[in-house]
Amino acid sequence: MSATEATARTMSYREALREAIREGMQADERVFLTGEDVGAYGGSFGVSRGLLDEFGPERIRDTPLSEAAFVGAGIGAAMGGMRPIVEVMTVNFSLLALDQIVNNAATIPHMSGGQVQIPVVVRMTTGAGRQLAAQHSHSLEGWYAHVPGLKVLAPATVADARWMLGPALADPNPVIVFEHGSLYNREGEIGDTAGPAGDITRASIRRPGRDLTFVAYGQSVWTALEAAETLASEGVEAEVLDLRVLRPLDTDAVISSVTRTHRAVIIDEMWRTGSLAAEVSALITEQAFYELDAPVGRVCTQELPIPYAGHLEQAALPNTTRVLAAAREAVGGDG
Amino acid sequence: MSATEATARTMSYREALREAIREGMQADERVFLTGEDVGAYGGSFGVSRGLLDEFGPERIRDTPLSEAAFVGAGIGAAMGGMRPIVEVMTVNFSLLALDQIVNNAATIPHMSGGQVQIPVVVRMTTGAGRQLAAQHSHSLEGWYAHVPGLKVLAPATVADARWMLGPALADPNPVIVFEHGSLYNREGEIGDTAGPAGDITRASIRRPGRDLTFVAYGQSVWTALEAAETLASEGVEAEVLDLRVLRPLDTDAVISSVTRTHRAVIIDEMWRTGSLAAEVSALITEQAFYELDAPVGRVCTQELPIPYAGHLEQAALPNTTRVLAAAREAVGGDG
Amino acid sequence: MTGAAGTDALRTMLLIRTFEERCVELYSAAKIRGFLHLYIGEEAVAAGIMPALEPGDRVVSTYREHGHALARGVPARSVLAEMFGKVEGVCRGRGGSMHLFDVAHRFYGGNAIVGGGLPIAVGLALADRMAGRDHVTACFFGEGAIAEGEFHESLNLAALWRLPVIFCCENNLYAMGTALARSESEVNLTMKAASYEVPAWSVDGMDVDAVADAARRAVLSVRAGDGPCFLELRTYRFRAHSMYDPDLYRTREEIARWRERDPIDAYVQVLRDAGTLDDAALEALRDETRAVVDDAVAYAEAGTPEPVDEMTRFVYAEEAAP
Amino acid sequence: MTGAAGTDALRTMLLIRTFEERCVELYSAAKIRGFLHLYIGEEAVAAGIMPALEPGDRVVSTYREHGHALARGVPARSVLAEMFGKVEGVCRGRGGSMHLFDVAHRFYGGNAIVGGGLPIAVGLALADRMAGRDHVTACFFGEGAIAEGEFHESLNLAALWRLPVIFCCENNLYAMGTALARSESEVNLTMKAASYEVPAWSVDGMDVDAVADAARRAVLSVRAGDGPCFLELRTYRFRAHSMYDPDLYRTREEIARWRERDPIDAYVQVLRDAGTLDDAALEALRDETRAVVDDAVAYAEAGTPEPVDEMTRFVYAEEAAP
Ligand SMILES: Cc1ncc(C[n+]2csc(CCOP(=O)(O)OP(=O)(O)O)c2C)c(N)n1
Ligand SMILES: Cc1ncc(C[n+]2csc(CCOP(=O)(O)OP(=O)(O)O)c2C)c(N)n1
Ligand SMILES: [Mg+2]
Ligand SMILES: [Mg+2]
Repeated sequence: MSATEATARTMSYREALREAIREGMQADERVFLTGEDVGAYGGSFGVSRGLLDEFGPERIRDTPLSEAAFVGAGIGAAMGGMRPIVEVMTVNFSLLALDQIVNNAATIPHMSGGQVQIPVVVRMTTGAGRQLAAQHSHSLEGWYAHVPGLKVLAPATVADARWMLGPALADPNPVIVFEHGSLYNREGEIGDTAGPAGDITRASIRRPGRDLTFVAYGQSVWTALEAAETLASEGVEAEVLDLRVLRPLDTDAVISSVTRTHRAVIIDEMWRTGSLAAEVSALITEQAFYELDAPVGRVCTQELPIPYAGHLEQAALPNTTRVLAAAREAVGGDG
Repeated sequence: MSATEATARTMSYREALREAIREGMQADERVFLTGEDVGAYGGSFGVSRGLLDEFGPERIRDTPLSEAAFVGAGIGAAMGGMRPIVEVMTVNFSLLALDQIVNNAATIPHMSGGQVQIPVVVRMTTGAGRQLAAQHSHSLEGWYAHVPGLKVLAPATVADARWMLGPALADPNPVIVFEHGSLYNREGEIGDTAGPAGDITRASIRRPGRDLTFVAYGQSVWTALEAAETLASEGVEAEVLDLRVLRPLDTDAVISSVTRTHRAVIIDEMWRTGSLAAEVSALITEQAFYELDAPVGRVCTQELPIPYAGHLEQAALPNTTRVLAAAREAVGGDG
Repeated sequence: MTGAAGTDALRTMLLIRTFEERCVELYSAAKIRGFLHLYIGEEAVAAGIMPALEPGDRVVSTYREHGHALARGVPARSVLAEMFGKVEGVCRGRGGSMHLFDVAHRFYGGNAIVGGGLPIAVGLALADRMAGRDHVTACFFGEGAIAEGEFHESLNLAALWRLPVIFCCENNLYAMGTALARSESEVNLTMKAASYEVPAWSVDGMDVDAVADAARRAVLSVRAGDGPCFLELRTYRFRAHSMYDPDLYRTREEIARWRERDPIDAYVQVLRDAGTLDDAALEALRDETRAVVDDAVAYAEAGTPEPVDEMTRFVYAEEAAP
Repeated sequence: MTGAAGTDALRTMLLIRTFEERCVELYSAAKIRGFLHLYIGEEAVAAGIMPALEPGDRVVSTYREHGHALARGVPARSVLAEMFGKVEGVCRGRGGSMHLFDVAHRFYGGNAIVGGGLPIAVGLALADRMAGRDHVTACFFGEGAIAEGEFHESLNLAALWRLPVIFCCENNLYAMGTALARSESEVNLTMKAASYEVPAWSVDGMDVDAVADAARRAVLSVRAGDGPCFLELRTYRFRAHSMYDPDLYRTREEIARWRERDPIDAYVQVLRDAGTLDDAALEALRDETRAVVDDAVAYAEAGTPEPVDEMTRFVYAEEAAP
């Protein structure tokens, strides 16, 4: 990493995404960006600002409000040899395109007996925390991670935002990328080469520890790191495992961490019932049951539509207080 | 139950549903049935055959192919005081209506601060097993069970098909009912009163046992019962717990069974990653960890779009062979 | 409109304008959070449509709905308390700016999914029709929603079943940064309605009298059982799409040109010309609306946050539906 | 069509008819399973459209697509082997009747979600346009699909972007049991296209020459870059919707009336009248198509089931896309 560090630059998650898109477009003329307001408006979260001027309206292609059609068109364009990056403003609206993603993108490669490849990248904002109320605050990553045929990424760091897109574009499969809405302004350092951030198969240990494993992804990684700091001051060393790739899950990384720490708490902004955390918990039980010194804990969003009022929203989300409580229970709860 | 048994009648699951709909419509003129081909065609799976003649086209209301609009209209009609039963032909097409169900039906009662109730019942066929290929074979019950604000039912028996609809219609919340496509022709006995089949809050033990708990729902209940028979001949007594209600889950029933048997295998036709089975496994770990003598097992659909070819489809689904293997592992695997 | 009706319409527009201008300040002061979509410039639409409705009629709206709510009679205090996230808000602080529900005023949201309210409106109208009630449902949405499948499915369903829905399309020329011509291949929106045999009128949405006339006609036809109507209300939003929008996609000149057609200024002139408004009366109206907004702010400020342990109330209904 | 083209069209129609009549037998014999949707009665559409396409052009279809596949040149053996669930099938038995893919013939399915293929077609056309290729994409769907939002979103997108798509609407008057008038408030389907400024022709789909003419015109216009076209092909399915359909929703008389317009009988007459077909030639064609179908059956019968442990192949691509 030394060479990389030498030229490390600081930028925001938003800028990192933009640079990644720009790089992808420069490298391969089959790459284009499409979605609502990616062009003239600059992207609803500002990710693509400036790209219209740079690449023109054919390749920075604004769409009408038609999630099913433009996601489906991205899928079709990928079948036709292009490398589309489709931006769906938020996961909430992606429900309108789910038919295309689940019934077409995920099935056709297999259903056609391998004749068709669908190298499309679908990016979307996910998550709550900004008082946008119930219809703008879903976290449905686990639904996408449920579907064979899809790959699902969740960059949590600026470096991942910068470097995961390249391999996603190179991947011959449909790749769904979740960008948590609270991350766009986060600043971070990136190297001038991809390094481990350019891998889209593996989870990453963001903080090593021996007493407990926090499994998290997206924004929750930062919640976990914050909780880990507090725990460290209490003498408990929590490992923070950032899943990064939600499908296929890097099960080995989870199991190997838990096999070392013997305790796990999963942090996930989905509602608890049927969360991605449930899957991770089930996997740990299946593959590391005899290693566990305590039940696997989950800290998820409480079971309600996310309320607008800030104090209610914060209480509903997996905040540090709740994470710490779960961690202390896991650590205190020797079997 | 003795009075009930005296007048028990045999009918098919399909007929049981039809009788339940008829009863609901007779009892309350606000009840109506709507969806694609529920009228002139008789229902794509024949459930509503004859009802058009009986109730007329206002109350047996055919719709165009517009899943979003007619499910949304059902939601709106419920807000307006009606008691709609909306039939979505299959869960696969329900993806087109998911925006309405998740963003409207599930959020508005809470988001309106309790001003609005949405007493709609949405019925849909689910599951694979009939060589209908990938786009007609999804099992996405767990997705609906993930969503706060919804109630989710999965009648597995003819009696449940007959008696769960009444309480679903009486429920002031949106209720989603999953009918597995392989069940329509199943024959069974029903009493002339609802009995326990008229409850929509609790799971039901379909076969008591002491050595192992099979947790299942829908068609998988029958797979579990079949496997339990085989196991019995080997001296292993498996309990078969039919979840019946997928949201809110009857956690107590699961935990109390596992607390008695100390072993659990969950059977679920969803793909394994992110299945409803994952949630049940996580719950057991959380609430009965110290009762477990073996890791919780899962038998789910393998991770691929369901293939058309019969032998491949059967191999992909949670068949008896795979269930037995998991059960034997659980029973053999004392910790 | 003449006489009191004219004054009422002006009062409504002034209230919306004053209310929202205050919202901008309150947003800067972080009293209001989340997304805030202003209706400023479009007031004549809400103020023109609502008087045509009866108390039993229903309204379905979008995330840009302060104007609709206020014009429908939802109290400014309850709206603002909602935007403050207080339990005194119409939705107990659960909904915020984008989700104003007030069933007492037959106001059914506040929907933040573009096009998402249309099927609901169809359903409400269906309920009224099946129950033999002669209510109509007015459903608001922007021209951007026309590209969404849910728009088409809803129009077809309402027309096929001859339901009493007035589809009120607020054509403010932009969907966020997307100009109409970049979202629709056919920009004559009444053609969309025609393709469902739904009668449609295109109306100057900056002229409250024109809107009111069209609304009356539409309500009459719809209430008579002739099936749905489609109104295109040509208007313009003077502000950015939301507080996050840098507004880079339209020219200052264009905005200035439309501001010259400010619906409030225009209507003040109309009423003056008709001799039904003088300086004193206008000042009194301004004072009155300012007082209403002042009161709303005080009320919202004094409101209480919902206790956290009440948070999950109403996820499921607390009692059986009536 | 004249000369060889006419004979080819007849041959195509005969092949489809013979193939599907055999499918019915094979379904009864449980050789074919799942859903089976027959094209019988609608052959003139596929046989009329396909000759207008070049080898590089693309086709997107529905679950009722045997006719489209065969007319496009997908070998009957590979189609039938697919329906037998054999590895020799176009999709190695993974797709079955509803999902015939054959990329060599630019045949992109076989989509069993009504309306689900339309966005894909738009995307394929977009790819061709962006890559500077002058291919066109023909997209088939039934009149029932017009009520789906995906239809409208796709038409708008294709028109807005002037993409080379020919939207081929097979109006067989029913969507399962739902007659057009009960699914569309406006039954003149070309009005739908008009609302997107898409040129539309309504064509007698029982007359293969009429279809071929319209197809040629459409391909010409679309290939020239004039944006999409919409063809309404008025036809009728002689059989039930699928093998499960009790066909209760239409009268025997209606079916009989349409059968009198059998596109094959009609075209035989046309060719006879033109002097390009005699009894012997017809018999030879019948023998030829029967032989093709016999061969297909033998091939499918002799095919091999995919080994179970190969089942998950192609869930993810085995190698990087080219
Ligand atoms: C389905 C969906 N897609 C995208 C968005 C994001 N979004 C919110 S408002 C808006 C523009 C809507 O424009 P229009 O319908 O014209 O209404 P206006 O805001 O102009 O009143 C967009 C794209 C959304 N809320 N819902
Ligand atoms: C989205 C969706 N809804 C419902 C169905 C079930 N279904 C299959 S075919 C069909 C009728 C379609 O009619 P049409 O589009 O006219 O085509 P046709 O079958 O007449 O060729 C229906 C309702 C489906 N496959 N997809
Ligand atoms: Mg607009
Ligand atoms: Mg049809």
